[in-house]
Order: sequence, then structure tokens, then C-alpha cells
Amino acid sequence: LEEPLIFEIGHAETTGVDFPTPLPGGEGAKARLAGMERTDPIGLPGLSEPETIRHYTRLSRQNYAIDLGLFPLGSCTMKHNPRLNEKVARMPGFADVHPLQPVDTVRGALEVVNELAHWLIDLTGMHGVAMSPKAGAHGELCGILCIRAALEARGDAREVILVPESAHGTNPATAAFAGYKVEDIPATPEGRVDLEALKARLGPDVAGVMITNPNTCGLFEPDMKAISDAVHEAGGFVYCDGANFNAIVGKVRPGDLGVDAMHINLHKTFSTPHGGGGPGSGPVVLSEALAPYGPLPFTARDGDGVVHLVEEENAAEFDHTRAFGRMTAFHGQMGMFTRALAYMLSHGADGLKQVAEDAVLNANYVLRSLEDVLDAPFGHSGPCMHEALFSDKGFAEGLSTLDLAKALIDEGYHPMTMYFPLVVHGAMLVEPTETESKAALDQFIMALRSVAERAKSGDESLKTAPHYAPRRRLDETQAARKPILAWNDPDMV
Amino acid sequence: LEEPLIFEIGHAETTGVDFPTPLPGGEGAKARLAGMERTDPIGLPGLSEPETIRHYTRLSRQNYAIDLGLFPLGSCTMKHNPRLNEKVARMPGFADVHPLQPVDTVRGALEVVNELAHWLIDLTGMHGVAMSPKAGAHGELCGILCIRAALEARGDAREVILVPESAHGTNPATAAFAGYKVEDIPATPEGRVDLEALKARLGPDVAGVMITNPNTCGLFEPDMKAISDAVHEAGGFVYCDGANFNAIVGKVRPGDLGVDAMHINLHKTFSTPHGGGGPGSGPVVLSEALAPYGPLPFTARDGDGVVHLVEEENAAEFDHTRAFGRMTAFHGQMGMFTRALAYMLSHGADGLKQVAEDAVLNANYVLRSLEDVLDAPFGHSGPCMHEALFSDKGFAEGLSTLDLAKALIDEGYHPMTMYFPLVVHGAMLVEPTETESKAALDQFIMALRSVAERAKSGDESLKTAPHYAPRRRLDETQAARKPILAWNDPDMV
Amino acid sequence: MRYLPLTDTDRSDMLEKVGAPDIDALFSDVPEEARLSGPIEGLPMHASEMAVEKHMRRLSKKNLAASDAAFFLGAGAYKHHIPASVDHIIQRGEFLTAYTPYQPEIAQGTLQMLFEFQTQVARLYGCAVANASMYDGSTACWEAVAMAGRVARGRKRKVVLSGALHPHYAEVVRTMAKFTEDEIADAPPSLAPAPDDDGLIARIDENTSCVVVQYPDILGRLPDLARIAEAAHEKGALLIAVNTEPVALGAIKSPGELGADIVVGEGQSIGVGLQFGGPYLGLFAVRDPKHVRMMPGRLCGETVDAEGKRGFVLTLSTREQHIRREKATSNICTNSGLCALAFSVHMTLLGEKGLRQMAMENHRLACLAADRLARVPGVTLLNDSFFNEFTIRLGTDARTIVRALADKGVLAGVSLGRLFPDNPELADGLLVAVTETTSEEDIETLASALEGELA
Amino acid sequence: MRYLPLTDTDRSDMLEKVGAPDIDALFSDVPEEARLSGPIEGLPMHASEMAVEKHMRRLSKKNLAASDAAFFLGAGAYKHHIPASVDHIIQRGEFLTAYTPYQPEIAQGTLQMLFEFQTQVARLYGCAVANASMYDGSTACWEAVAMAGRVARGRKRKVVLSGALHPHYAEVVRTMAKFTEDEIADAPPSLAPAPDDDGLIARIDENTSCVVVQYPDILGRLPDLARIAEAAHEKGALLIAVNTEPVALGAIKSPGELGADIVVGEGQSIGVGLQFGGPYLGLFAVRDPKHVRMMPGRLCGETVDAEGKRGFVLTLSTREQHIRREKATSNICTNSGLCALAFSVHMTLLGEKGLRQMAMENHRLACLAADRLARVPGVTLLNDSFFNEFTIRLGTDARTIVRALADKGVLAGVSLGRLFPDNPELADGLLVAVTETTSEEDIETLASALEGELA
Repeated sequence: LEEPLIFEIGHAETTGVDFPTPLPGGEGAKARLAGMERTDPIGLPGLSEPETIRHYTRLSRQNYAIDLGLFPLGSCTMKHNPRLNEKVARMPGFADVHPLQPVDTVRGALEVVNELAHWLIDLTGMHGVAMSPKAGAHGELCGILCIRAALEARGDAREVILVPESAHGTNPATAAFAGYKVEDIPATPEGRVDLEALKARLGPDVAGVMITNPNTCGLFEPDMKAISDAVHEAGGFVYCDGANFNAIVGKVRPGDLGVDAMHINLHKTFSTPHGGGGPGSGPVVLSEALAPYGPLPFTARDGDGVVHLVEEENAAEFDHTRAFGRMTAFHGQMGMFTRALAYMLSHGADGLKQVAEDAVLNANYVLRSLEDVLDAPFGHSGPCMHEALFSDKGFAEGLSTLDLAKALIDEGYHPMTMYFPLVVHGAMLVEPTETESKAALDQFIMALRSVAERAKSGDESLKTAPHYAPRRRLDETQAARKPILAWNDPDMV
Repeated sequence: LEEPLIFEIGHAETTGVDFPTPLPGGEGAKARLAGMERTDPIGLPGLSEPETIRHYTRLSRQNYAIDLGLFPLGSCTMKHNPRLNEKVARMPGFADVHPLQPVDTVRGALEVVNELAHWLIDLTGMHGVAMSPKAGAHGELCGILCIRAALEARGDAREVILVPESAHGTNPATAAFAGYKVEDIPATPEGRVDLEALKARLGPDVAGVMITNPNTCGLFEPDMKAISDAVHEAGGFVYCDGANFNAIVGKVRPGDLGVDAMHINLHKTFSTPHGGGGPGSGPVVLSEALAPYGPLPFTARDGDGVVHLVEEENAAEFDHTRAFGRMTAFHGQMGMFTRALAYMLSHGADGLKQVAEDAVLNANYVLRSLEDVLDAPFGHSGPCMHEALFSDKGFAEGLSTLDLAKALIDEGYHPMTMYFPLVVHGAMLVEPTETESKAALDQFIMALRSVAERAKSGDESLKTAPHYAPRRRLDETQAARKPILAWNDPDMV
Repeated sequence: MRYLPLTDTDRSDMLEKVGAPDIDALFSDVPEEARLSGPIEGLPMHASEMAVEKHMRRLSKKNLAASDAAFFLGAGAYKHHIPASVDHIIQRGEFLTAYTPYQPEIAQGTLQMLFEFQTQVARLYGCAVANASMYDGSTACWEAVAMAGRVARGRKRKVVLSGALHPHYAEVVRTMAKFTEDEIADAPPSLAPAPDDDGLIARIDENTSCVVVQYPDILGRLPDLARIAEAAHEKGALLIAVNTEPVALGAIKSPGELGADIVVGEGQSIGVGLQFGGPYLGLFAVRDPKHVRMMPGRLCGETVDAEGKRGFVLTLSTREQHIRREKATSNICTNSGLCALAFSVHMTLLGEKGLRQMAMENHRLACLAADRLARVPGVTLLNDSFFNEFTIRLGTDARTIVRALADKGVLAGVSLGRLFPDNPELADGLLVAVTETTSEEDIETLASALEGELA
Repeated sequence: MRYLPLTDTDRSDMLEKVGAPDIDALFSDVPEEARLSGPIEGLPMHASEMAVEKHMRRLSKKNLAASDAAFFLGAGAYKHHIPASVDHIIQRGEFLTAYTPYQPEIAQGTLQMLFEFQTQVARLYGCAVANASMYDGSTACWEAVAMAGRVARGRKRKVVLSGALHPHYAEVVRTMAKFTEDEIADAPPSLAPAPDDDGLIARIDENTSCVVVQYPDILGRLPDLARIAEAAHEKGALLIAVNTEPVALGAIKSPGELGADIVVGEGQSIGVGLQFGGPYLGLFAVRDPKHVRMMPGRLCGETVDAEGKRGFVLTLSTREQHIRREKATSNICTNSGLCALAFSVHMTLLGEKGLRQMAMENHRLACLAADRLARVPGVTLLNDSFFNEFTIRLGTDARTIVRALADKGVLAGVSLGRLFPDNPELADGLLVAVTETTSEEDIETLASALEGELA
């Protein structure tokens, strides 16, 4: 059964919410709307509660999700989302408090923020943390703005940010958004940042570098400390993209490698649900050099152990007058903080270390189980971190990474990350995460092996895959050429 | 992907629950298990939390459910289950209280039971209610035991219960379980109880009758009052099966028709979820004659408005020494009471009347929309109540009600009730309920019309339906002949 | 009305289609004098979700939730920690709003779950076959007694109950037996450190269809099931073992292993929660597969579909009421499906390792509590043996003490006076249950409160 | 470790397969001196679900939940009743644990929902096209300013902010503008009964890329958007309307209808809840379809699949960072997906009828509250016009009063002193929000408490 749109089944006069009949007349009923009363129809269809539940339940069943199977998206870290965290986030003292309540009525909430901040600082070996960024990309912007503020504070305007060509698209976009010119750093044939090329480019115009470590080829940058030292020596700062922190949490602290700022995607490393595209949360840990520039608001514990909210009003009391400003209206993603903290407390320091170890073990297991049928361009470089990178080398003429990925859907799996990183042709980046069992990996490996063999032997049916999904391949070109971005009643067209 | 059994993927050493490592030694650790320590393996596989969520999520998707579509099961009343009720049932003051807590610590819970009891009494026009029965059939037993206790109290042992041939199987089973002989009452060609035949059979050996009204043919018994009067005159009692109360709630009160006892399936009329087979809840409303014999425990409000729990200990204080005993360990299905009460408060007296009206309107709409393609044996008797009855008359040779029902699965619907009531050949009993929209009914009618036409034209593909369900027809004969009722490790066989 | 999708336009269109002038025309079979013209008087009109939620929350807050107190109640219902994922699963619409799986092609989710559940229960109980669940422990107990009567083909009419069977369970059996005319042989319980197995065995005779023994018993003690089984079998009677705390079976031998023929019990501890007494989960299993066709309740079995794929169906339904009517083995026509799911999910999360750890943690804390409470002046510990629940004697009516402590936010346990109101000699007994949710601070709170009250 | 499925046996089997002697061999790229040998010090070890839940519950209880108080806070975040079915839907694993719908064949659930959401938002705002959501209202506001700069192709560098724009929103714009070098023209708000539309219009000039006006404004007043739009368009500037209370748009004309070019706002009121400030839901729409390709954020569009069936995809991604990198319209790479779902479900339940009823109920109660509070000695009502939030003046520092009332369990509103710490002349203002969750008793409680405090 195809599920119609709410606009096709709902009615303006139907509602799934009952309101008391308003008292007619009465002193309070006088409208004070300055003559702006909305008179024309809005065009919002309503459904009764049974119809609503059914509509969304049916829609949901057209989605793939972690709860249904392995999600091998490299660099996206789709891991299990514990249900305890959902329960915790809904406790009334967290879910039902207003951001502007008097601080004495929200001390417990502030303690959550502060406790989480300290976990993040301890796990990364950094000095401070900006909690308010709303997502990873927002955190990147926050980190870059800290760098910019620190440079301006010393009267040292610089205009270039260096970004490796393997970086996530958000890195250059962020740097540009913050007003920087972006320049590429090349990669070595082993998939690492070319240290010498980087050193050669450093100079008084370079504000900093944005490095992803582990990088998007799934490899740890062994020269990280040398990179940091060189950048610092040249007067710049080191931004580390924390997207892949899951691979190293508890095993190595970015602060020990000279990083100045790093955002942490709470959903990747600390299991807040992805939700079909958000909401995210991107706290940014900061080195001693950058911490004074972190944005408002944030939390701080005083000598008596009381946690305070530091805002414009009281920044001076907390010696934080150099804050570069404010990134968002309120205090950040509380609903994600409670989940992430519950996750950290559940795992503890020992469990988080195990997370990294199992994530890396699972990825290497996938790499070594498939390198005989799929080309692993950096397989010879040694172990990978939490994701295994393959290329389309050896595929039959006319078959692409996309075809293989779509065929994987018919095997019951979400495709892996495709065509990223850009440095590898037809890249396929597979990240199983630590929450997959060996049995689940073995089944996935078998499926991927089978489609890989079909891709190499030239099985043309791959080109029309998927065949068993709720939809066949969708016409994305038409969607972009003649965009239909809202429903229009066909009877009215 | 086929979902394996937990025994095929789990391990004895895997667990999805963490416990603190027990303190070694210590005064408390001495085992006082009388030498009964369990030593042999139990054979219980464990799964980690991610594996558990995935196993049950995948399993769930092999089910049909109200949340996915219309559920036309006659007499089973599969209606929408409001989510507010789920939330209410989980409030800590209801979900997290022990049945034996001191009554001063559970007054609110007792008020729920008492408030619900009063709704049930008012809606049925009865005198009292036994709240503890755990399900409809348990309630039937409770009602029959009340009748037996009342007869014994007046020294009048009677041994026969009369049951119409169209009755639910639970009716004769219950009467037999309570030690009665069961005799049939015939039906008229119009699908009603044969009043004259009933009167003829009444006598000093008849303890009572068990009538379903509206009956299982979907018709209201217009002679109900006359039946009650005749039974009472003969010294017996009238038990009414309340399974179909949904059709008449708010429109007529069984107490006004002379009923002495009636169970109410909370899930049918008052929307507690069916849960794939339970738990149910079957409070029994009682007439003035039977109320003194109702079982313990129950609740009662005193003159000061305080609600008490009446148990063995204090039955005398509440003038209830004639209770026939106790049907269950505690006080009934609290988790269902909270849901049902929330539902009643939501609908109110006006909404419940509308429930009955819409349920009956929907059923008549289905009846009249399909009687040209499906034989409606009592269609000429006038309007039906909340369910429409059809027969297999006119099907092509070799095709049965079962075939039509299984073909309906391929159209995206759960089959209707089949081969019940027994008084109609190849019966199909369709109950849409009041929570279906006209659009949903129209779509269902179209689907049923199409399979009915195929059944009449002799489409052989019906015999192997369903074709698009998670399973084809299952071999029930083999299941019963060589029962496999637990998993045995094939490696151990 | 948020749950009713029909609009007024729909209603008049549909009335026209069915040829009725108004809605009351469809109720013409209801005698006019009985037909109600307006909403029933004395009841409120419809209310918004917000208003209903507020009302129910107000009632909820008038109760003391177990988690808000130092909590020690047991006696057949135990407070355990239930993982959040259990509730997540049982709220999946596909489980919550599904019907009884009579159409197996579109109910494999529920059916496979039941098959797994039956296997888990059978293994926990040391039995061959378990059914798909009953209403609760007390009704399962009665069904076991009725089944024993069927096994004896009505030739044995005596049912021997242990005096230390949960008094509510015994009362349910007595209530039902009044109508089946079985003779109930029971004995008052006595406050002894160990159960009176000898006295029980002495009451078994050739006319006995079954012996019903609770394990651990209502006072927390462990009877010698193996010895009782032997004695029962010698007289041709079945041993029915009743267990109200399944967690115990992670630490002590299963009743099946010790010779019980039918094992029944309450499954509430695993996955279900307190809920003021219901819905709970009746467990029912038989040791000998030859007794399967005498069992009450639903059974799920493995089979294959038309393509040979493994699948599951409800089976042996010729025992059941919808087929056999008055000749059915029971009138039961539901199981406790969603509670069985909760049990099965929780048990799957636990696994053997988790269940054993949970049991040992319960026992460890119970030992700690027993020793601590025994040091309170005026308190004596009754039990020689126990798992997570034991009896202490206070030397004064425990009901009074329980009520006094409740006023201080301490839910101290279940007084034997409440359970056995007709036995004044038990009145100074207090049943104390301890689980993994009990903290050492809770134990200290109870001990201090008792010290204060008994001083 | 309950979230980690690998057993120790699995681990050693797998290490063997990958040819590593131990797990540390897989971390050989990490310089040995930086590699940590054991768990990080100073952090606790793993804990049971029960222990974590207890800890978090303890922290939760240290807060005063809005539902446990007479509650009147607004200023960009509103407490509304959210139907229970909204939370049920967003907890479906298929929505909760799905990824961004880049693989449309297996993400039609999320995609169709987003298409419906976009349409709902566009209609609510009176616009042609809405995107699939942003982080929150304040960042959406900044994105709108940045977009206006793109529309002006960098040729206009002045951004005119209304003084009655939420100060946190203004601060976000100011923070970001520091780096884009836009000139921000704003003005302090004044405690006048109506917004200073004239003053705002006077600040618009030929170099102005956009004018940002909140509607209703931070003090609850209704600016004359149509007039401002006309003035802006005359100078070639775009009007950006900011709405922080979508419920208002059930009662008052949409910004698009009144001529706003970009409409942004906070969607939290519908479906999302308070959550101490996040996650919230940024709404973003444009009136003129020709501006679509300048928009930031994700867009979902309709198309067909290879069989011609209707389907939905993320589209126009050439605007986005993962394709365009440093040339993207924004660096944003998420939307607030699950919050958008919550919004869309709640809006579907409401429908036009429900939204209008909800709006009128909010307004009715707000009128009632305004009139009641105006009768408190010492209190003056500022607003000529308002929807569900208005400003009262207390004649004394409102911050002190708010804190004093909080101690009595009354959350009286947001003091202007907290919002505008640098403007002492606003310090006696208190912003009071009233919604359908406010009872008449709550209003009376606040009025009496104020009477007591101001006496």
C-alpha cells in the first residue's frame, strides 16, 4: 500500500487535538491583535489521532535504521542508541525546564552540562570546552572563530586556513564562512597528510590548519604531533575535526598531540541518536591558548562546588570577558547532553577505551575479510582505524561504486559511504562500529563479498538495483531541474 | 533477511545487563540456599542490548497491527489505542506501587479503581462491579460463580446453563468449568435467540442463561427484556456476554434490560491495547441481586469520601461477608484500569455515545457497500450493529471463506473473523470499529470487493494466498501432529 | 473528538448510503423505552488530552512510588530494575496493537517471540514444555490443580496444599474448588525456621491428585522439593511447584530438576514491574511431554509454510474453548501476551550470565539485610534458608509497625497479619524482600527505623 | 559491557584473522608516548543501567520542572501541551535511529515527512518554499542575514536590526557579522506600548541588504510588518521576519502574506518542548521561489523512481557543503530532523482547526492574565497589542522579584534585566507568557504572589 500525503487525506476541519470550547465573550476574550487577525485559510490539513499514528507508522517502515541492521557508513559512525538515554532525556527535570529559569531552579541541569564538559575535557586532554554549538559543523565554526579571535587579540590578522584534500566538506565551508581563504594540503600515497608540503606552506598568513584525525582514509596521522609543532611554530593554530574520535577515545588524547580546538559530534562517539538527520550537538574542546575566547554561555563550578551559568551578565565575574560572542540563543543541546552523559557514565573510562578497541578491531576484521575481493588502496599501510577504505578498481566496465552500493540495499543493508574521501577513485568507506557482533559482521561481509564479485564479473542487474526496496532508483536530476519543494493541490493547478 | 531465534545467535556468556561485581567474601556473601545451588547450565542465551533491540524490532515487523491498518475482526473490536493511555499507565504512582503497600500510601491508585468502577456501573445501569477478573473469560467465570453463589445462598441448587448456539466458545467452557451442564438455545432464521424455545426450556433446573447482546450475528436482541423477565420468573439469572458492548455504550444500559451480570472486555470497548493476545481485563458488573456475592478484593468509598480496599480482613466492615471468594492474588489489572479510565475521561459521556454511533454507522456502511457482491444472510433483517455478517454463498466451487480471507492479506489487510458464528455457513464477520475514517473504509471495501469477485469467479490463485506476506500458508496439521513447542539445539539432537 | 475520524459530512454521506434518515434509525432494534436520548447523566463530557493527563497525574501523585521510598515489599510481587529497552520494545505498535496471532502469515513476530518465551520458561523451570502464559501466578496455580484433576481422570479428589503457599493463591484454589467439589487439605503455616515438609508428606494419600508446594515458600524458606516429589509420586500424586520469584531460579535448582510435575509461577519479576498487582504474568510448564495435551492455555509450535520455510503457529488448539467449547481444558482465551514479551526481552538481555549475577546480587544483599536486621534489638530472624526474602519476628503486631514506618517513607515489608488475618499467632511476623534495587543505605534506613519503632 | 556485543572469544578469533598479536598492534600508528596504557584517570569505571539512571534522576530532581510550578516563561521558548502520540512516533526506531536520507530508496519515510514538513512550514509562514529545518531560531536568523548578503551579491553591507529583536538572536547576528564584516545597525529597545516602526524604517538606506524584524516582537507587541516591508522594498532591501512563537500564526496574519521576503523562526512550540534550550527547531522559508537556490540547509523535493512511482529526494544539494565545499551557501550539514518530525506530527494532529483553536485559547488566557495582572497595585501593562506574551512594568528591578517568586514555586516570567543586562532602563520590565497549559488558578497564583511581593 502506498502512503498518501497528509494533504491528500487530511481536512482543515479535522483535528486530533481537543480544546475546551472557549467561553463566549467575557472580559478576557477581547482580541488585542492590532487588527492582524488571520482570516484566509492557512491550508494545514488535520488528521484524527488514529489516522496520524497510522500515517507515521507506515512511513517509518520505509526507512532503514540502526535498529534494523548494520549501517556501514564510514565517518558517520552509526552505532547503537541505548534506550536508557532516551528515558533519561525525558526526565521532567531535564525535558521540562525553560532555559531562562532562575539558575537556582536549574542547578541539576547545569550540573549535567558541567559534568559532561569535564568528561569531554578529560577524554581529550584539553583545557576548556564550548558547550553551545548545535552540531558538528557549528562546532567547527566555533573553533575557527576562537582561532580568529585569538589571532585578532594579538593583532595578528591572518587570512588562510589549510585543509587537506581528504577533508569533510564542512571544513572548507566553515573556514570560508568565517571569512578565510581555503588552501588544500596534498596527501601522500599512503593516505596521510604530506608533512613536508604542509611545512613548506606555513607562514605568517596561515591562521591554522584543519586536520581530521583519524583521517577520512581511516588512518591515524602518525605525524600529528610534528604537524602541530610546525603550525604552532609558524604562529598558527591546529583545528582537529573530531568526527572520527570514536576510533581513539580512551586510547589517545588529542590534547597530547598539540590540538588547539576540536569539535565532538556527540552522536558519533557518544551515541545520541541520528534521528534521520539531526539534531546534532557539537561541543568544542579548546586548548589553554584558545579557551579564553570561547563563546557564551557556558557553565563553571565555583570553589564551593556550585555550578553557575556564565552569560553576558556575569562573564566578568568568571574572568571571561574575551568571549568572541554567542553562537546560539540558549545553552546548547541539553537533550543531547543528558543522553551523552548517560552513555559516558554507562561505559566509564574502561568501557570507552573498549569502544575504541572494538570499533578498530571490527573495521580491521572487515578490511582483512574483504581485501581479496575489493581493492584496499591503503591496505598495505598497516592496520586501519575504525573504518575500512576500498576502491572500485577491478570492477567490470560500466559498473560503479554506486551500482555496488545500491545492490547492497537488496541484500538488506544500507550502503557504505561512497565517493568519499575524494582522494580515492570510487571510494567506499565502511565503518561497522563497535556495536556490531561478529555474527552481524560475518553476514555483512558475505553480502558485500557477493555484490563485489558481481561487480567484478560485470553483472548488469546491478545497474538497476535496488529491486526489492520501497523505491527503485529515484530521478535526482529531475528533482533538481524542476524542483517541487512543497505540495500543491493538483485540483488547484 | 530471516530472523534467527535467540537460541541461534545468543550465548550463555553474553549479557545485555551489567551488574556490579559482587564484593568477594564479606559477611553478607554467605549463601543460605540450603544446599540447593543451581549448578547445571540453564540454557538461557543472552544478547547485548544492540542485538536485542534489533532482534525484536525485526520480529515486530512481521506482525500486522492496528497501527498499520484496518483490523476487521468481528467481535474482537480492534480499535485505535490512544498513546495518552500508555503514558498514564506508566506514571510512577501507578506503575511503581506494590499491591500490598499500606493503603494510606496508595489512595490515588484506589481512587482510580473506584472511579473506573463507577463509570462502569453508570454506563451499564448496574448495581456493583467486581474489578479483579483478569480477562473477559475470567470475568465470565466470575459472573457465573456469582450466580451459583446466589442460588446456593437461597438453597436452590440448579444444574443447567442455557447458551445460544451462536455464543462465543468461552460461554459454554465457562459454564462447564463452573460445574454446570450446558444446553443450547436455537436461533431464529433472523439470527436472534428463539424466545419461545427458550421459554419452553426454562424450569427449576435452569440456573441461568448466557446471552450475547448485541449477538454474534451483529444484531441487537430486541426481545432482551422479555428474555430477562422470563428467566427471572423461572428463578434463574441472566448473564450477558459484554464482548459487543462497544456497539451500544451510551445508547442503552444492560441493567435496564434485566441483565444480572456482564463482563466488560476493557480492550474492546475501552481501548486498552490487545498486545498480541493480552493481557486483558474483565470487570463484571452485577445487579442488586448478585452484587453481595462478588469476589474480594474490591474498593469502596466511605461517607467521608475516602476510598478503601476491601479484602478478607475488613469485608465485614463493608457488609460484604457473602463474597464467594477470590479470583486472583491481587486487585486486578491496574495497568488496564488506568488506560481505560483515561479513555473514558477523554471521551466523556457524549463521546462514548458517539463511539457506539460511529461504530454502528461504519458497520452498516460496510454492509450496504458490499451486499451486492457478498451474501449477507441477515441483511434483510434491518440494520446491523457494529459488525456486518456475510456468508460464502455464491463462491465458486472449491473456494472457501479461508481462501478469501488469506487473499485479503495480499491486499494489505488482516482477515475478518471467519467461520464464526457457527450458525452461518462460511461466516465472515466484519467489524471496522469507530476509529476508521471513511477513506479507510472505502479503501477496505474496494479490496474486499475485489477478492469477493475473484472468489465468485473461481480465481484459483486464492487457494495459495497469501503470496506477499512474510510467510505463505503454514502447515498447522504438522504442527499439531508432531508438536515442537520448544527449541532444541539441533547439534544436541 | 480526537479518536474519531468521521467528520459530520462523512456521517451524513454514509447515512444516505445506508438509507437511514438518522443515526437512531440504526438502533431501531433497541426498544425505544430503553434507548437513551442523550449522554448518560452524572458523567462528565469529553475532555482534552491535557486535562485528562492532569487529572491522572494528580491521582498518581497521591501514591508513594516504590522508587521514592526505602522499599522492602515482596510476597509474590518484587521490585526489580527493568532495562529501558524492554519498555521500548513493548511499545512498538506492531507488538502493542497486534491481535492474537491466529493468522500466522502476518503474525510471525508475536509467534516467534512466544516460541522463544516458551523455551526460556521451560528451561528456567527445568521442564519440557511451557505454555504461552496465563493471567498470573495465582490463576496458573489453580489451572495446575484443575489439570492434575484431569490427569487423575477425576478419580482422585484431594488436593494437598502446603501451609506455606501464598495465602491468596490458596484462597483462589479454595474458591474454585468449591465449585469443582475437590477436597482441599491444607494446614496453617507455622513460624518455624524451616518448612514443615514432614507434615505435608503425611497428608498425601492415595486419593490425592496433587500436592502444591511453593518454592521458595511464602516465608522465604526453601522446602526439600525432591523429597516431597518422591513422596507424592509414591502415592500416584503429581507435585505442583509454585514459584513467585523467578529470579531465585538463577541461584537455586529448578523445580523440574527436583521432580516437580507441573511448575507454575508468577513471572512479574522479569520485565513486568509492580503495577499495583496487575497485569502480571502466569507461567505454566510441565516436566513430562506426555502431559502436554492436558495443559491449559495457548501453545505456540514450530512448523513450515507452503514454501518449506520455518514458521510458527498456535497449535493443539483442540484443547481450547474456541474449538472445544464446554469440553475445553480451560475457559481461558487470552494469554498475558505483552507481559510475556516483556519477560522474554528482559530474559534475553540477561541471558544465563546476567540472570545468575542478578540472582547472586539479590541473595548477597538479602544476606546483608538479614544479618543487619537481626542485630536490631527485639528482632529475630526466622529463616534457616532463604533467597531474597525472609521473615523476621518483631515481638509485636507487625501491621502497626508497617503503618508507622510508612508514615516515615519506609515501606518495611509485608506483615504476616495482612496476609493471614485469621492467624493471630503469625501477627508479629514481617516478610522482608531485598533485590538488586535495594541499596545498603536502604537497609540501614530500615534497620534504624525499626530500632526507633521497637525501642 | 551491555552495549558491546563482542565476546572475549570473538576478540581473539578476530585478532587472529587480522594478524595482530594484540589489540594495541592495531594502534601502532599512534605514537607510543601518546598512547594511553590504561583507562583515563580521574573518570569513573563502567556502571549498571540502574546506577546511571539513579544518578541522572537525582540530578533531574534538583530542577524545578515547569509543570510543577505556576509557569510564565517565554522569550523564545514556550511551554505547550504536546500530545503523547508525538513522542511515540519520534521514538520509533525507524525514525530515531535512521541516518540522513541520502539513500532515498530506503529513506522514503524520513523524506516524505520532510516534504510534508516543508509544506506545512511554508503555508504557516505564507511562503513558497521552506527548507528541511535548521538548528534553531537564532541560527536560522543569522543564516537569513547571510542569505540576504548573497542576494545582494555583497554589494550591500548594512543589516538593520529591530531593537525589539530577541537580544540573543541579535547577539548571534552581531557575533557572526564580526567575521563577515557586515555593518549592523541596531537600536536599543524602548519600553513603549507599540514597536518603533518609524525609527526602524528611518534606518533603512540604499546600502541595506536586509531588515530584521521580530513578529510578535521580544516584548510581545505586533509591529506593522506590511508597512516595514514596503519601506524595505523601496530601498531594495529584503525584509526578514523572525517569529519565535509559531502558535501565534494560528491567530495573526503570516509574515509572507504581509510581504516578508525571508521568514525564519523557532519551531519549538509545536511538538518539541522546553528541554532547557535545546535541541530546538529552526524554521526557514522564502516567499519568492526565485530565491530558492540561495537558501541554506537541506531541501527535500518530489520526483519519480525508475518505475515512475512518486518519491522524494534531498535536492539542490549543489548549494551544500558536501558538494560545494568552500562555495556552499552555508556550512550546515545537519537539520533538526527529529524535531522537524515532532513538529510535523503535532501540526498534523492539530490541523488548521486545532491550530486556530490553540491560538485562540492562548490569546484568551493571555488577555485574562494581562487584565488580572494590570489590577495588581504597582503593575502596569505595557502592550497595546500582544498574542500570548506581554510586558508588565513593576516599578522595581524585575530580576529580584523573579528570584523571590521562584523561591515560592512561581516561575513568574523572564525579566528584561536578564535579557538586556546592559540596559538598566529596562530593568523593571517583566515578560509574561501564557499558553493553553496555564490555568486560571496559575494566573491567580501569580497575581497574588506579585501582590505580596510588591506590597
